[in-house]
Amino acid sequence: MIELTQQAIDFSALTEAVRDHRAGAVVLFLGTVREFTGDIQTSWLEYEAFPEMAEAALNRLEAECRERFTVVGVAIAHRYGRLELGDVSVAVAVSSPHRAQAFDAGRWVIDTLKNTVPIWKKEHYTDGAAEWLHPESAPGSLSGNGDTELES
Amino acid sequence: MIELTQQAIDFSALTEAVRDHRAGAVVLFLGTVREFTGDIQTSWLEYEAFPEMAEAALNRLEAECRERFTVVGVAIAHRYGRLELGDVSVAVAVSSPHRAQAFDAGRWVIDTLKNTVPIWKKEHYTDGAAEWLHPESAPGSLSGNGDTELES
Amino acid sequence: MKLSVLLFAAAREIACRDSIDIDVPDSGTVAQARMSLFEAVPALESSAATLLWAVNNEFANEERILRESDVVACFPPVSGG
Amino acid sequence: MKLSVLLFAAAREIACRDSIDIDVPDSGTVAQARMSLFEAVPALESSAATLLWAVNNEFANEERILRESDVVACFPPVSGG
Repeated sequence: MIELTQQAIDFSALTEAVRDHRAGAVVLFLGTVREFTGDIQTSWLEYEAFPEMAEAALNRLEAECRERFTVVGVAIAHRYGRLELGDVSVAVAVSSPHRAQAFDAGRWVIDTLKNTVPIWKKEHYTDGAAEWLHPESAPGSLSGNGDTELES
Repeated sequence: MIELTQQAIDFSALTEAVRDHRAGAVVLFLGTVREFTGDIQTSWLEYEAFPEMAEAALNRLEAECRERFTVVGVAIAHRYGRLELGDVSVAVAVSSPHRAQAFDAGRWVIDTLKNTVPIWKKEHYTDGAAEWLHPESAPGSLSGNGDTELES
Repeated sequence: MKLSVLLFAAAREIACRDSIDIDVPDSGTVAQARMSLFEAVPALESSAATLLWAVNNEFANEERILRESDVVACFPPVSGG
Repeated sequence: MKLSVLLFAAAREIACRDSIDIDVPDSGTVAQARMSLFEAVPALESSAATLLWAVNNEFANEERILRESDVVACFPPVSGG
């Protein structure tokens, strides 16, 4: 199950969606808007999406997760638009018979999502400045001076 | 925050309890009652606790997690008594500025909990048999023939 | 043939528009679309090394041959999550 | 001195009770409490190698010296989670 939305993500419903009598373990990951990165204070975030391709990429991600790991349920939700401090930007829920696979699958999904799903994050700082963040694995993108420490 | 309870675990409240503007990542782990282990069908589970020591052990676990990992919030809940298929037996929620620490801390807490908190699980099978499960790291305990595959 | 290229994030902001029409030879490649894009928006050329391309919702490399019905997009490295 | 030993899980079921009173010499150790326990409940002796001991809510080894006010417990390896 995948969801690309401009509304708040209901992580409880996402978790319930993967619970199953065949599973002994559920792992939920939430990415949330962090206020401070070192001394830099974020005021709010803007996520831009290429919706059609992002939905296709999220569906591919779910399918590949099911191929790579022994999972029962997989649910991925990503929000876009304006997000405030503390808001959930992304949620990944997986269930598996055993916990090692649940942790490994959850981590693989969020790591791969950050490299493959066409969504971009723009930080708006309290000093009025704004910048598109650099992704973790591709230093030197179009603007700003982010580095891997900026990522959650 | 730790909780040892005979009631259903409210994993949404546990997750909310660790969300924080200083955190960019939240990881929630749920252990749930699985129906099948190979061909063996579980009917229900009974968790027995040594409550005073279990609460002390859970508090130590939270404190040690805070020492070992860069975490903002840590919440651990364990249920005991009779549990039905699909019920949540244990929930661990951690938040951290970065996701690698959140995943590592969550996994460390559940792994360590299973080895150090005085709680015992008795499986009741659909054929009427019942047995105390062996822990993962101490083969050869008092009864039954469980092995590591029985664990989630 | 005429193609419309969708632009996102910093690429969209630099070009001041969310899509741009370009000319590409029939059976032209992504590499040729890129040259046409940079002619139309020279400010994007300094980011050439990091810009990514997608055709019909999948990432595409420079050799990918384009058709008039393709949905083509150009954007910086993704940074969601 | 008299000590009460709390029993849990399979140890409790084998002994058919959730605590048992035993005699231990003054300043006796967990090892001596264990001998007294096995005298009182011989059926537990076959599990001696895996039984764990706790004193005042912490795991204790065989050399741990016991006091009359200690809360002593004996149980199989834990299996929660």
